[in-house]
Amino acid sequence: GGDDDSAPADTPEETSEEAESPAEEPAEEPAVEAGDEAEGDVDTAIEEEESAVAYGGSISVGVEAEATGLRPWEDTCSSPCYNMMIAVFDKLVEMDVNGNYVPYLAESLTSNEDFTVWTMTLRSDVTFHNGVELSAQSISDMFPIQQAGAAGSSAIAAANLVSVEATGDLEVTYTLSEGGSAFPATLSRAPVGMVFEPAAAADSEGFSMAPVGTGPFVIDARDLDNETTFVRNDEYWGTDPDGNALPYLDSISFRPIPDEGTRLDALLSGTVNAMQTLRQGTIRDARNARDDDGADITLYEFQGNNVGGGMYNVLVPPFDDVRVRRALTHMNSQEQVIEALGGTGISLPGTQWFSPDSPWWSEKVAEAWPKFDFDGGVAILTEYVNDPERSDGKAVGEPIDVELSCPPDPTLIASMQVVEQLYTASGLVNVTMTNYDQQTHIGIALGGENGFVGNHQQHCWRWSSDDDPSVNLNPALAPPTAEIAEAIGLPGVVSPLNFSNWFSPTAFQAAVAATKTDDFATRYGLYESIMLEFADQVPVYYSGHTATAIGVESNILGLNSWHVPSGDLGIGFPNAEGRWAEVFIDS
Amino acid sequence: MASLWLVLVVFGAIYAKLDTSWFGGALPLQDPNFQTNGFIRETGEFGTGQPIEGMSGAHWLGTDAIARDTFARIVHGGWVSLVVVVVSATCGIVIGGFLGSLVGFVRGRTETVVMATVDVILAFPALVLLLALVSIFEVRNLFVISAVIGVLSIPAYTRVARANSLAVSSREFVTAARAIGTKPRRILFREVIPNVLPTLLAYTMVAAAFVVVVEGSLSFLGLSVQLPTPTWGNMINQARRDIKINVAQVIWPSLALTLTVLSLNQVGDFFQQRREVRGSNL
Amino acid sequence: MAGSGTAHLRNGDDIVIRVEDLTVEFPAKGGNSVHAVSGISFDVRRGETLGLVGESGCGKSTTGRALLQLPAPTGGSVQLDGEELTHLSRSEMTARRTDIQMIFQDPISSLNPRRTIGKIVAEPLDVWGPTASDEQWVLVASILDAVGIDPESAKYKRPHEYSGGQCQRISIARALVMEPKVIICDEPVSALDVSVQAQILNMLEDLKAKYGLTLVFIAHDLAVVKNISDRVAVMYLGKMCEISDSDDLYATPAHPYTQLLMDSHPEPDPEAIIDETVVLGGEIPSPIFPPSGCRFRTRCEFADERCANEEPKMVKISDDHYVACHHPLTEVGK
Amino acid sequence: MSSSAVSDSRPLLSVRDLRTHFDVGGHAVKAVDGVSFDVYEGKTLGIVGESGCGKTVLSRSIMGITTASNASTSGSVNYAGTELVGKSKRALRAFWGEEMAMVFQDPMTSLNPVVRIGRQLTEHLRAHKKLSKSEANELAVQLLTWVRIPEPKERLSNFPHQMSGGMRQRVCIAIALACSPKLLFADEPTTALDVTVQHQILNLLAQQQQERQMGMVLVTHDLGVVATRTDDIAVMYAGKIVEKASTSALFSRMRHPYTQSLFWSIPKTSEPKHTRLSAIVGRPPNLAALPSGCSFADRCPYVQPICREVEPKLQTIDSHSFACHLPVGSTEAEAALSANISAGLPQSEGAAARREAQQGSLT
Amino acid sequence: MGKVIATRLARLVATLLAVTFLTFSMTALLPGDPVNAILGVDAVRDPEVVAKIRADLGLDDPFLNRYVNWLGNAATGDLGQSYITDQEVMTTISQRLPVTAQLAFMAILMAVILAIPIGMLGAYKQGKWQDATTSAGVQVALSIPNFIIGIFLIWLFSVQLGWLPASNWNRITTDGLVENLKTAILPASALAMTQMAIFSRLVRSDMIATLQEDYILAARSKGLSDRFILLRHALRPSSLSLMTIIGINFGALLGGTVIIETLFAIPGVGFRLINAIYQRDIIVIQGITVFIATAYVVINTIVDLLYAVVDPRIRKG
Ligand SMILES: Nc1ncnc2c1ncn2[C@@H]1O[C@H](COP(=O)(O)OP(=O)(O)OP(=O)(O)O)[C@@H](O)[C@H]1O
Ligand SMILES: Nc1ncnc2c1ncn2[C@@H]1O[C@H](COP(=O)(O)OP(=O)(O)OP(=O)(O)O)[C@@H](O)[C@H]1O
Ligand SMILES: [Mg+2]
Ligand SMILES: [Mg+2]
Repeated sequence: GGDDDSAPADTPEETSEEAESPAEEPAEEPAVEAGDEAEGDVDTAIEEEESAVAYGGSISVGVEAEATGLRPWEDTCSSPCYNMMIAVFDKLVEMDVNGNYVPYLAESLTSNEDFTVWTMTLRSDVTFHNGVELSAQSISDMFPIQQAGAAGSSAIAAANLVSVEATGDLEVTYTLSEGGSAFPATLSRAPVGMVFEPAAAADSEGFSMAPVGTGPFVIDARDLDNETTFVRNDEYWGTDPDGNALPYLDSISFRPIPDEGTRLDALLSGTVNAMQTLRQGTIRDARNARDDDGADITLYEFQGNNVGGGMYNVLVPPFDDVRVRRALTHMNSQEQVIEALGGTGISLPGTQWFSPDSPWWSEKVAEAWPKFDFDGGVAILTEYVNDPERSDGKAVGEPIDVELSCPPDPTLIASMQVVEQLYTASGLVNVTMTNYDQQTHIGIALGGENGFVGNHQQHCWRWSSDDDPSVNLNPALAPPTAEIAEAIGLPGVVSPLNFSNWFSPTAFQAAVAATKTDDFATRYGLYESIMLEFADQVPVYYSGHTATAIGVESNILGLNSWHVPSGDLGIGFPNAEGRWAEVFIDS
Repeated sequence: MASLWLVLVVFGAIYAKLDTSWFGGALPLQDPNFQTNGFIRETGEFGTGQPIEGMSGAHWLGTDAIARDTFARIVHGGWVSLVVVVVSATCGIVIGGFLGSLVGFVRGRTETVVMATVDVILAFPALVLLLALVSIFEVRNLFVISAVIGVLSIPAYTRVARANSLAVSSREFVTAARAIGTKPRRILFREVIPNVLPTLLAYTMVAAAFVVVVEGSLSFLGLSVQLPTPTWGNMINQARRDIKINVAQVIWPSLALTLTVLSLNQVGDFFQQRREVRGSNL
Repeated sequence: MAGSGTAHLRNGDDIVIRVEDLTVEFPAKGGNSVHAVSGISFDVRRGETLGLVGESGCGKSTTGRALLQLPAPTGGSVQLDGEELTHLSRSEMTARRTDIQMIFQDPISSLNPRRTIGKIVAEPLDVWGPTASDEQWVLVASILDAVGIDPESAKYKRPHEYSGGQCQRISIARALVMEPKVIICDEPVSALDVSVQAQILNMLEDLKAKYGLTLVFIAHDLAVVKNISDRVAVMYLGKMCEISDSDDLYATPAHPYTQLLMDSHPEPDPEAIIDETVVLGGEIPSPIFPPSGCRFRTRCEFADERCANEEPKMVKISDDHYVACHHPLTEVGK
Repeated sequence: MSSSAVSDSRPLLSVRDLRTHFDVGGHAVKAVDGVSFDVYEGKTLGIVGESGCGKTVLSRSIMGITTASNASTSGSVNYAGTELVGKSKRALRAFWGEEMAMVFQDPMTSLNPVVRIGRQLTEHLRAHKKLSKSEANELAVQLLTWVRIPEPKERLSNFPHQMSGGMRQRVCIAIALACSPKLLFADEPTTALDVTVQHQILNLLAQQQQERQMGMVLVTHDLGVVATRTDDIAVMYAGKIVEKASTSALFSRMRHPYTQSLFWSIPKTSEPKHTRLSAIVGRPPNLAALPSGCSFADRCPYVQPICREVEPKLQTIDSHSFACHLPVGSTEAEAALSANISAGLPQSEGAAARREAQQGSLT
Repeated sequence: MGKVIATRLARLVATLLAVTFLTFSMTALLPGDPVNAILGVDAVRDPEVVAKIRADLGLDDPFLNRYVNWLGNAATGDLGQSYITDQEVMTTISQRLPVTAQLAFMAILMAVILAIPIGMLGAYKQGKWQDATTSAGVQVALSIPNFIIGIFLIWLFSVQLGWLPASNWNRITTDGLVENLKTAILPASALAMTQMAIFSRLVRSDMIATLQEDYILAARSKGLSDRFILLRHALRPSSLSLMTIIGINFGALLGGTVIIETLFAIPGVGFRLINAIYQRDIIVIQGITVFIATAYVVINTIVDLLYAVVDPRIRKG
C-alpha cells in the first residue's frame, strides 16, 4: 500500500539528477535498442530520430508518485516530479549525450580561476508563461526565494553560493564562498537551476498548483494525486535542430500510479500512453509483455550510476573492524541478490558509484572491489571471530551479531533475505532482520540527536546518481562527528550524510581536491582513488545498479532524441526522467 | 470438511513449529526459509533450485522469488495465523469480553465511559492506529503483532459482550442471585460471564477469520511479523511483484487464507446454529 | 377505587410483613415516570398466605420485588418482623436476605442454564458462609427431596434437562435452602401446564406447613389465588382495590373490578353464564398517566364525578373485608 | 351455540387418521398420531390438551402450513369435498386466508412490527381479490369496526406496538375474517391475554362465528375456556384424541381418566380455599418414544396391566368417543381404582383423596 | 428531539476531542522526523536551515501547546497547512473526500444490491444446495484480499477486454458522469466484494431469525406468496443489523480504502493519508483523521435515525 512501492527504496527517489562534469572522454557510443543484448544488461539508446516529426496530439504519462509540489526551490523532487517540472521549467544548464554540462537557458557560463565567481549570460528571447520577460534580474530575484526554500537553502549551502547578482540585462554573476568546479551541476538541478518567475512565486501554495516557468509546456490543470495536465507553450523559445518550433505535442498529462503492476497495465491497456519505472521487476514484465505478448510498446531503458546496496555503520562493533566489512562483502552474492530483485538480465552488479556506461567508471576499481568469494569471506571472518581482541567484546569463536535493516518493500525484503541466508550459511553470523518504514529508516540512519552517528548497523541504501560525482560523494565523505571534524581542523564541517560514519582524511581531501579543478583526468584520478579506498575499507556494499525505464506506446517517438540548444543530443532519459518537448506522435 | 481443514492447518503449524522430526521426519516438509538456489556451504556452490517456479515433485506448490518451497512456507505460515488468532481472541475475550459483560451488567456511568471509549477507537481510522501501534514497538515479533491486533479487536468484542450481557443481566436468574444476597462481583463472574461466553466464542470464529485477513493486510504494508518468518500475508505481498510471471505464487497463500477463513466461518456458523433450534416459518 | 388508605392494616405480634404506602416509580421517556405502584399497604401474618391478583402490568411483581428491595421502593415503608427494610444500607439488606426469598414466574429463565442443579441450590449457602460442602450437600439433598427432585441425579444435571415444573421445584428449593421466613411467589405457576400447576400448588401448601412459611402469592388466575391464599388483595394499576379473606372475597366481591375479574374468569362448567356484554370493557390505562381519583373509573360502570375527583380510601365492609371504592357493590345492592 | 354435537349435514372439514411425524435424529416424534374428527359449518370444536400434546401441530397440519423440513404428514383432510393432504404449496395457498384462516396464540408476535395495521389487514385481500387501494382501505375500516376497535380509520396507520395486546388480537381476528373464511382455526387465541381481555376476545370470536356461520376449531389448554364456548370437544393426549364428545356430554360425564384428572386438577373458584387439588402425577410422555399400550397409563389412577399392553381404540358410545380400556364410571374402572388405591399406587393418591373428600361431604 | 440532537452533538464533540488528542499522541510517538521528508535524504543539513524549518512548523513547541494551538485553529475551521506541500488541509480534504465517499458509496450500494438477494436466497433455502453454494461463494469473497480482486479486475477489464481504464480518476465536474463511472466501477467493485460478503452473511442470518417469527407464519396463513412475504414482511425487520454494519463499514471505508486507492491510483482520502503517514505530515494526518472520525460519527448518527424509519418501534421513544 501507499506509494511505499517506490518511496521506501532509497535515496534516488529523493534527489538524483543527471550530471557529469565537463568531460573529455565521451561515453561509450550508445547504440542498440535497449533490451536484449547478449549480456542482458540495460543499455541506453540515444539516437537521432529517423521519422518525420508531427505536431499535435496529447499523451498521458503514468508516473510512480505524485510530485509533492512543483516549486523548484521548495519541494524535494524525485523522478516523477522531474518529469513534470521539466515540462514547465527550463534549467540553466543541461547535460548532453556525452555527459557534459552545457548551457540551456543560459547562453554561456564561465568561471574565474578558483571557481569562486561564475558569470552567466542568458538567452535573450525568452519569456515566462505569464508574459514576463526573462532577464538577469529574474535570476537574482529568484535567489532570496531559493534561500528561504527548503530545497533551495540546502542546495545553496552545499554549493557555498553566497550571492547572485544581475550584472547586466542578461548577465548574472554567481559568487561562491568556496570555489567549486562542479558548480554547473548546481545550475542543472532543480533547487537552484530551474528558472521560475519570481513574482509569481510570492504565493507559494498557489505557485505549486500553477507553476510559472519558461518551459515548453504551460500548466493547465493540477489535480493532486490524480492528474496534472500541461498544454503547449505557443511562445516557447526552443526549436528542434531543423528550426521547427517546440514542443510538438498539444498537451501532456502526468498521472501518479504508485502500483507498479497497475502502472504497466495502464500502459498495456491504453489508459496511459507512457509510463516510467525504477524497478527491475517491472522492466522485466514490460519486456515480457513486449516480446512474448506482442504488446505494441517501446521501452527506453537506462542503466544509471545509481547503485543499490547498503552501508555498514563503522562506529558500531563489529563493523568497526574492516575485516568484518570485507568478509561480509565477500559473502554477499550480488548475482543472487539481483535475481531476488527480479533484475537478472537487467541490472549489473556494482563495484563503485559509477556504472560501466559512465565516464567515471574505473576498471581498476572494479578489479579491486571484493568479489563474491564465500570461502574467502569466511576465512577473514574466522580470523576476526577468533581474535581475542575482537572489537565486539564477544568471546572467541562466537558468531558476530548483525542487524540488517531495510524498508518494508517486498523487493528489498527478498534481497535482504538472500543476504541473510548467505551470512547465516557461514555459521559465523547471527542475523536479525528489521524493517522500518522509510521515514524511520532514514531517521535511524541520519542519527539526529547523537551527532548524526546513528545506532544502525547494516542498512539498505542507495548510492550515487548521474550528477557530478561531487554532488553525492563529497557530503558522504565529510566528518560524521564533531570530534572528527575537530580533529582534522575543520570544526563544524559535520555531515549527516556520511551515513556509514566512515571517515578517511585521504578520501576526504581527494574529494575536496576534485572540486578545485575542472580537469577531467585529474578529477577522474581523484575519484578513482576514493573508490579504490572504498574497495579497500568497504564502508558500503553494493547489490547492483539501478535500471530504469520509460515505456511508451510505439507510435510515440522522440524520447531518446532531444537536443540541447547547440544541436547536440541531450543525455536522454536518466532515472526515468523524460524530456517531453521533442516527443511526437507518429501517425 | 471445514474442521478437517482447520485441523490440518493447526496440526501443520504446530508440527512445523515444534518438531519436524515427528513420525521420524516422514512428513515431507522442507525448511521454509531455505533458498534452494542459495549458496551451499558444503559444496561451495549455489543450489540448483529455481525461483518463481511452478508446481513440481520437488516443490509441490512451486517456489517463491528466492526459490524457497512454497508448500513449506504455507504450512509454516499457518503458525502465525494460529498465534495471531489465539492471542487476539484471548485479548478480545479477556479484556473486551470482561469489559462488555461488566458494563452490560452494572450499566450507569461506567457503561457510558467504556462505550464512549469504544466508539472513539472505532471512529479512529484503523490504519492510523495500526501503523502507529506497530511503529511504536521496537521489535515486531509475533507476540507484539498479535497483541496489537488483539488490542484493535477489543472494541468489537466489547460490543458483542455488552449486548449479550444486557440480555443476560435482565434474565431472572440474575435477579434471583441478587435476591439470595449474592455480591455483584460474584454475580458477574458466576452468572453473567458464563452465559456471555458461548456467544463470544461463536463470535471469535468470525472474528478469527477477520484477524487472519488483518494480519495479511499488515504484511501487505510490510508491517507484520519480522522476517524471514513466513506468513500468508507476506507471501502474498512478496509474490505480488511477480504476479505477471507466476500467478500461482499469489494464489496458493490466498487459497490457504481463503480456506481457513471459510472454515473458521463455517465452524462459527455451526456453533451458532447449534444454539438455534427453531426452523424457518417459510 | 383502586385507592389507598390503611384501615385494613392489622396489629399484633404475629405480623411478619407490614407494608405501608409503598410507592415504586420508574423513570420513563420524556421526564415522566411510570407509576408502577402507588401507595399500597398490606400486612401478612406469620404462617399466612396473602394472594395478590390483578391484570398484567398492575404492579404485582413490582410490589413483590419492592419487598426484597429489588429495587428499593421510591417511597413508603416495608417492615420485616418490625424492622424497617427501606432504611437499610446495601450490606445490611444483604444480610437480611436470608429471611425473605422470591420465586419467579419463569422457571427456566430463573435458573442459570450453565450451572448444575447442585450448585444452583447450594449457591445461597456458598454465599452465606463457608459451610463444609458435605454438610451443605446434606441440607441441599434434603430440601431437593422435599420438593420432589431426586437429589443424586440432580447434583450434576443442568436446568435444561428438567421440565418446567421440575425447574420450578428447583427454584423453590433454592429459596428454601436459606430457611427464609417469607417467600414471595411471583406467579410461580403461570408458566406451567395445568396438570403441573396442581402439583406445585399442593407442594407449596405442604412446604408451608412443613417449614412454617409465610407466603406472598402473586397470580393473575383467580381460582389459583383463591385456592392457596388465606387472604387476597386485588390490585389495579398500582393501587389496591380490595383486600379480604379469600372465601369472603369470592363470595361477596365488593369492588366492581373484582367483580369484573370474576365475571371474566372462565370456569370449567358448561352451564356457567357468559356475560356477553363484556365485549368492550375498555383497556387498562397507561401507568405513566394514571386517571385521577379512582384509577378504575375509566372502566367502571358506576363511575361518577366523585370518582374522578376523590381517591377512595380503604373502608371496612365486613369482618376482615376492606374495599377502596366510593360505590362498593355491597352498597349498590348488586 | 347449540349443544347438538352431530349434524346430518356434510361436515365442512373432515379429518381422518391424520398423522404428522417429525424426524428427529432418526426417531419419529409422533406429534399428531392418527387423529380423526369433523367440523361442521357454524359449529365450534374445542381441542384441549396439555402443552406439547400436538394441538398446534394438528391445526397447522390440517391447514398444511407445517413448514418443518423434517415433518411428514399422512392421512386425509377433506375440506368441503377437496382433499388437502398432498396438495402443493401453491394450490394450498388458494385456500389459506380465503377458505380457512388462523388466529395465533400470541398477538404480540403474530403481527409484523414494522408494517402498518392497515396494510396487514388487507394485503392478502388485495392479492386474492385484486382490490384497489381505496376499496381495501374501506374494507379495512369495516373489518376493524367488526372487531370493535374504536376509531378504526385512525388505527389503520398505526403500527402494532402502538396497540394493546387485546387490540392486536382483535386485529389478528379481523385479518383472519377479512376474506370471510368458512373455517377458522384459533390456536390458543387468548393464552397470552388477561382474563378480562380474554373474555372480550372469546365473546368476539363467538359472535363473529355465529354471524358468519363459520366452522371454528378452538385450541386451548384451558378447560374453562372450552366449557362454555364450544359445541364439541376433543381431548388430546400425546398426539392422539383420547376423548371426543359434545361439550355438554363431556362435562356431564367424562369417560377418559385423563379428561377427568385434568378437570380435577384445576382449582375452581367455587371450591373453598385450601381445597386439596388432585394433581396428575408425572408428565406427558416423550413423543419420540411412546410407551406401548395406553400413553396415559403411567399417570392413570385406574391403570391395569392391560393398559400397558394394548393400545385402546377410540370407541364411540352414544356419539361419545373415548379411548380407554377402563372408561370412568364403568364398574371395572371403579374396581381398578380401589385396587390401585389399596396398592398405594402414587398416581391414585389424588383420586383417593378426592374419593375420601366426597365421602366426607356425603356423610 | 432538540435534546436528542444536543446530546448527540455533545457526544460528537467529545468523541472528536478524544480522537484528535489520540491522533496527536500517536503521531508524536511515531519515529521519524517530518524535516527529513521536507528536505529529502540527500539534502545537506545545514543546522540553521533545519532549525528554521522546525521553528516554522512549530515542531519544537511542547506537545500540549501544539495540540491546543491546533485545536484552537480547527475550531475556527482552519486545519492548517501541509508540512510538505503547503496545501491547506481543508483543500486537501475537500478534493479527496468526495472521491473516497463516492467509492465507498458505490461499493456499499453495489454490495447491498447483491447482498440482499443472495442473503435472502440463503435464508429462504436454508440448508439446501442454493444456500450452501451462495454461502461458500460469499465466504470466498470474504477471504480473498481485495487487492487480489482488484488486480484481477484490472487484468480482465482493462488489459484483456480493454473496456475500462486501469487507473486514475475522472472527476464528474470535469469529465462528466459516464467517464467518472468508468474509472469508479472497478475499484468500487473490488471494495464491494468484501462488503457484499459481510452484508449477505448478515442478511442471511437475520433473515433466518426473522423467518422464524410468528408473523411470517401468520402472513403465510393469509395465503400470501413466499416472494411477497420475503420482500414485504421479512426484509425490513431483517435489515437492522445490516444498517448498523453499513454505517460502521461506510465509516471504515472512508478511512480505509488505502490499498484499493493505491492500487487504482485514485486521489482519495486514504491515498493521501497513507502518504501523509509515510511523510510524517502530522497536520494532514490530523486533519484527515478528524474528518474520518466526524464522518464516522455523523454517519452512525444518521443510521441511528434511519433505524426509526425501518423499525417503528424505535420511533416512539
Ligand atoms: N424496570 C422497569 N422500568 C420501567 N417500568 C417498569 C419496570 N418494571 C416494571 N415496570 C412497569 O411497571 C408496571 C408494573 O409492572 P409489574 O411487572 O409490576 O406488573 P405485574 O402486575 O407484575 O404484571 P404481569 O402480570 O405482566 O407480570 C408496568 O407498567 C411495567 O411496565
Ligand atoms: N419441527 C419439529 N421437529 C420436531 N418436533 C417438533 C417439531 N415441531 C413440533 N414438534 C414437537 O411436537 C410436539 C407437539 O407440539 P405442539 O406445538 O403441537 O404442542 P401444543 O400442544 O401446541 O403445545 P402448546 O400448548 O405448548 O402450544 C411437541 O413435543 C414438539 O416438541
Ligand atoms: Mg409480573
Ligand atoms: Mg401450541
